[in-house]
Amino acid sequence: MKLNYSQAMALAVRESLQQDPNVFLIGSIFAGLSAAGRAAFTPLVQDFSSRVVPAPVSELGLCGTAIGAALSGCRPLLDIGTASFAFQAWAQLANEAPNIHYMSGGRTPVPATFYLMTGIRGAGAAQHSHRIQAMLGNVPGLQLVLPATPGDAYAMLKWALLESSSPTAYISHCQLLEDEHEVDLAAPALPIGKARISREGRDLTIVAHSVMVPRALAAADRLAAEHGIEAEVIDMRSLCPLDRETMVRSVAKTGRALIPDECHLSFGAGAELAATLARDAFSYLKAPVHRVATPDVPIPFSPVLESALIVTPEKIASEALAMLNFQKS
Amino acid sequence: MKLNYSQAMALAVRESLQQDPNVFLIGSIFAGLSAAGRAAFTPLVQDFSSRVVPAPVSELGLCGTAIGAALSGCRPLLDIGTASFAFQAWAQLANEAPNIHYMSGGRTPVPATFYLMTGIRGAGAAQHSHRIQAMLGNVPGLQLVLPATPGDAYAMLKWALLESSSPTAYISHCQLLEDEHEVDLAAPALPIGKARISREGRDLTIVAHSVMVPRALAAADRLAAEHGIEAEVIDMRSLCPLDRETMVRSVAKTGRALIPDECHLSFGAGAELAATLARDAFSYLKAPVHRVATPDVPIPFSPVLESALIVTPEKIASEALAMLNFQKS
Amino acid sequence: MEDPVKHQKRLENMLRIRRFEEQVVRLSKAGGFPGHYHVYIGQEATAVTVCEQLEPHDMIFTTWRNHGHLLARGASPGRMLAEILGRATGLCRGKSGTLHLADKEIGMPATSAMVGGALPIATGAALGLKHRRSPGIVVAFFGDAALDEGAFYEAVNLAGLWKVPILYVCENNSIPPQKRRRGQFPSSSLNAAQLIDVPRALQIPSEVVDGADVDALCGCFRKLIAEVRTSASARFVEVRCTRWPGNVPLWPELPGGEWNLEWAFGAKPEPQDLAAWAEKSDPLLNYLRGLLEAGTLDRDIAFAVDARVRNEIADAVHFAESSPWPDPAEATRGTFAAERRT
Amino acid sequence: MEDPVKHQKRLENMLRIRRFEEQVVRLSKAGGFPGHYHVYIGQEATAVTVCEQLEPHDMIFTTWRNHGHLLARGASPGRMLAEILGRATGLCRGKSGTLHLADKEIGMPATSAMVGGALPIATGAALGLKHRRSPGIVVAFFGDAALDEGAFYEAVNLAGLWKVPILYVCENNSIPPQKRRRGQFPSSSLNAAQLIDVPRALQIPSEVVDGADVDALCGCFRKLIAEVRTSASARFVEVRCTRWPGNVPLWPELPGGEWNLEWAFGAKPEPQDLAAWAEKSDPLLNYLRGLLEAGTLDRDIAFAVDARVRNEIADAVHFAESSPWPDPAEATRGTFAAERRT
Ligand SMILES: Cc1ncc(C[n+]2csc(CCOP(=O)(O)OP(=O)(O)O)c2C)c(N)n1
Ligand SMILES: Cc1ncc(C[n+]2csc(CCOP(=O)(O)OP(=O)(O)O)c2C)c(N)n1
Ligand SMILES: [Mg+2]
Ligand SMILES: [Mg+2]
Repeated sequence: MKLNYSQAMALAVRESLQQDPNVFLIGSIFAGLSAAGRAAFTPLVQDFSSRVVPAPVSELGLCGTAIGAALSGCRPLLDIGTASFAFQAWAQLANEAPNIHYMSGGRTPVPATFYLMTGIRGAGAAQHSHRIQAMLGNVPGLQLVLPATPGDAYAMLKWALLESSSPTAYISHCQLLEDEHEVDLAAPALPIGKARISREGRDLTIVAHSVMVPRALAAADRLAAEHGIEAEVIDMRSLCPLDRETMVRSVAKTGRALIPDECHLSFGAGAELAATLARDAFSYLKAPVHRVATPDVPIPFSPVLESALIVTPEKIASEALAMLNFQKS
Repeated sequence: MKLNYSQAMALAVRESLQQDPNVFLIGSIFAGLSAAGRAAFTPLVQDFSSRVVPAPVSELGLCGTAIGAALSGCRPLLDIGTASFAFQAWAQLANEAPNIHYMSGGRTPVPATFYLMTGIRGAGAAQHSHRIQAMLGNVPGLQLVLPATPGDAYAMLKWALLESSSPTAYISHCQLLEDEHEVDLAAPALPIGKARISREGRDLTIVAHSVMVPRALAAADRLAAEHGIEAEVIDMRSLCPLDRETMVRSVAKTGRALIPDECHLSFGAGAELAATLARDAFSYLKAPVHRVATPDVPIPFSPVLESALIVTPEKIASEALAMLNFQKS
Repeated sequence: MEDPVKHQKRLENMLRIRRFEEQVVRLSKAGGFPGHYHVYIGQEATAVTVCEQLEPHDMIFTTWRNHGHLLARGASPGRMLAEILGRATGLCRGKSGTLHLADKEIGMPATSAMVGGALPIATGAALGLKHRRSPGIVVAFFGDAALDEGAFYEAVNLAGLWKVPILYVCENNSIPPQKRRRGQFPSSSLNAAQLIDVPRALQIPSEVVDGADVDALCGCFRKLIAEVRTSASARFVEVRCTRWPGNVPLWPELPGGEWNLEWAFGAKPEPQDLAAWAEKSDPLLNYLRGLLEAGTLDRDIAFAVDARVRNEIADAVHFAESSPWPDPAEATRGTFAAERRT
Repeated sequence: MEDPVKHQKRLENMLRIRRFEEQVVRLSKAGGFPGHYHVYIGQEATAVTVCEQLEPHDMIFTTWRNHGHLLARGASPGRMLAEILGRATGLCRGKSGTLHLADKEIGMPATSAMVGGALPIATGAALGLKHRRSPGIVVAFFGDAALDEGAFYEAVNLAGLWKVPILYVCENNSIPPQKRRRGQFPSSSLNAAQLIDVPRALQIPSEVVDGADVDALCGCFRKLIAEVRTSASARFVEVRCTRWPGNVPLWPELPGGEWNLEWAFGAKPEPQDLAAWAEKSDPLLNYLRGLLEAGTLDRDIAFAVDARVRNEIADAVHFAESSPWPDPAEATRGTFAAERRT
């Protein structure tokens, strides 16, 4: 079945609403300004209007209510919208939801899902372009899933809504919402917490997540076509749980790792991945672990300026080439 | 002159208030529950009561007002208090203050200082023990200073209040407030953005910041006394600007790097330091870069549980020993 | 309500909180547990009269000043104290401590120590109960400083918009502003003429009640909780308490030592501020004096109730102090809940 | 106020905004710039009548819907458009775009595109002006959805407590709730009976004014800004605007094409909703009709003013479109300001 990313999410929500009466939605925009997103979610929201709670522009309050609803036995899905708006809700997201189960001595589960649309969306400028996964990664107690494909968008959302008993930040990316793939809904899903080898290769490992996955695959195609270099591409899928083993095993094979990351470079998500490899794959590394990330500046509006900062397939490919030319001094 | 950390901060505030009429305070607790802190700040706040704006429990609003005051030509110092409360103010701290200068095309400076008391304080439990420097490190536009000594506490606060024209998160640590050192107020201060070699050594480099600095020094003493190992200890002092060169130069000499970090391990501040060394010091490394960090769990209340998580001098020393025994497989 | 048994029970419930809190102060001063903490002395009548009106499926949310709410709802004093001391037998295995005491079994699943933190959560719990068509309602207890926080405002607005069954109980124990000294936690720094003006602006029916007057509290909560139940919508109440002198310093004290039942029989406590408080503002003494005057209670029964409660609390202290420390390995367990099987 | 020159000037200022915004819509549809944006058509009278009362040292804060505020305050239309197109000559070197347009020289140092984001900042600017004993005051413009945010509540409370000179101008352009459709941005989802109930609860004197009535606006702002100046304290006003039909869809449209001066002389626009709006709710047409009726203005002058403004805006478009793109290296410059020398 061919599905785009937005359709896959909407289908997961629909099936979850059908399967469990305790699932309901707070807010109902989900896919922001994307036409595909609106097309996918509008009928869903119409069909289940009694299961949708209207949401004022009160991110902090809404995030707390999702937590509270989870405490009273429901499984709410809150649409926070653009990931930047999560900052308004940070006190609840980073200091309430993730602590409750632990603080209760393991008695109180919090099955709430927070929908976030992350990323440099194009003309979002400084305040609407945040990638918040590195920050949230430093919050123990919060699950962090970042599907890169329609298949994962579907399976991970169903898992969060129907199976997980812990708070989950479900992070989609503005630039993925229209991506269309063949999805086999019946196929057993790769477990949450397992990374996927999206492309096999022998020459270097590209450890990607979210929108970096299709860009890494494009870079890998180019490296193969133009330089005969076979890159292995890993889709991390979730940053918490974090599948360190799959990364390390791949680097044990290839000896080189490149980490494209849409976060700002310093203290971005890529830092954890690089630090992990630097330690656990030390003996296998033939070259230093490189990161290609968004520079440490706010995102500017002008398309000319914004595109200077984007981590593109070209930048990934050229960094890979530089790494392959590395000579230990 | 002997000063404890709290006295050093209070002195910096006093001199700044005296030197620049545009400096004023929003909130006036500063040192939380610490007796030394209160002793240092109480007289200051009495002497300058007309320069202190009383602060309700409105962290978000207060953070915004500090930004606004800076825009109208003042140099406010806002007491946010326990670093965990910064989550309430996150929307202003991470998405207003740091963007303004850049978004204005370089025209609008934001000379505001945000005082934060970070760290596992002892019995603060899950909600009052946050270390937020890794999260803030991923926010371009925010300066991040973390003095570890009374001397730096003094000099860095004066710099933020009198010289800097950009927003600064000034992060003290609960466990440092009573530390007393000899301080030479007249000595030229090490520039912001330069790391300090707090102890020279040849066998390995310990890259520390904030409360990890005295603990790393204690570990180094023990390593020297008990094992004849000479550790070099670096005090990073600020995470933004980040002095990557000093770290790399030290590791070029020692060949080994250990990063103690009070952040939770995953996506903590130590990840960036490790990732940097893994790349820029790759050729010098004789062993993988190790981190010793707080495990990825909320901070529990019970002293028995809390202390199981603390990054102590003992843990730092034993990790150093493990590293020195590393054999490339 | 003239049933003496009911009055004795209520007295006992209030006394249980008072005697418990005294032991908390004593244990802290004796080094029995580290860290900052908050006691509920002087506010007991609020928790007790609210909880009298609740049903098992109802939920409660509270703050750092939570001991009284848990006790009034029936939590085990021994397991609470064990938690406050950080022991393995604590309600939360030593992980919450005093600041986050919670007990899911009695409908108190999570306690936030952030000012205003629990208010959106409590509102969401009421939304969840409504979604599940549960007969339950929610009560949220919080301090006056919560009204400084945007979280309060957003939560109350959402409750109004969504029509969810919740009672907001603001326990205003603030030092009158003119008496506030620098360095104390600020509170009641709201520019409203009175706290209830804010929820009223959001069309939440709101009342003020005297926290030292047990009869008034009973009447108020009986009415409001019935309204919340039948209308399935929100109500707000400000309970005005005069801060107990032991709660004025940054760290709680026991001025005048343990509370003395003789104060209900004419004895005068010292120091002066305590005497003034005992004269007018202590809900427990007010209640006792009323019962004695009305002949609903006599001296012997009062002392017997107190003795029973003291024994119970002594047992709780013993249980807590003799409880084992948690296994340090417990520190790294329990961050995530086990997944559901679907 | 019967001075025809003043009226012409005001008309010109309003028309400048309208003609500017039409070009913004046109440029967006033509692919002249990427991304979402918001126009001020139908609200021009508010910005213009506020700015008439301001002095050079006053400060203004606004939102994503900022073009009208900048123009009314005297920003260069050419440099604004260049910014909206992302050019090097833009007010902010192409870094802000439409969402964050700011111009420090005219007292608009920073613009937040977060709902409620600017309100604490504006309040702090007023605090700063007070601290520096500046004669300046602050005006904060924002939409009705800001009242959903805790940031609004905290900011207004702080302004009240601290007594700082600020005028909060809420431009309520919401679609009436019954007309709101799913998928549109929610707004006016406040449970208050009217917006001003909230600032009033916080003891901020508050008023409502009709955003389509220029005389009422003039009177209101003259009075309120004088009050803010003399009392050095806060005021709140809700300006009720009827949303221009072009602002109803998620992306702005120009229903009926460019605004037509003939509509002031009896011609009827299409479609129907635009005609209804032009009849009653367009502040510009209302104002024109009034001036024409009173004889303060005649057809020739009106057309001359419009022609002048159109020329000015055409020049601005030309300037912007012929401006160079920024050097890509500019992207990584300007994050931090240079340190002061002390
Ligand atoms: C978000 C946040 N900011 C600050 C604090 C620190 N704090 C703890 S208690 C308190 C005062 C609370 O006063 P009130 O709400 O009146 O409750 P009370 O303790 O008087 O019962 C403050 C400011 C906190 N816990 N959370
Ligand atoms: C914190 C935050 N949440 C959500 C948004 C998305 N958003 C942009 S405009 C808008 C509606 C604003 O309505 P209103 O305040 O009435 O202003 P208007 O656009 O009608 O002038 C929303 C929700 C945002 N920009 N910031
Ligand atoms: Mg209080
Ligand atoms: Mg609006």
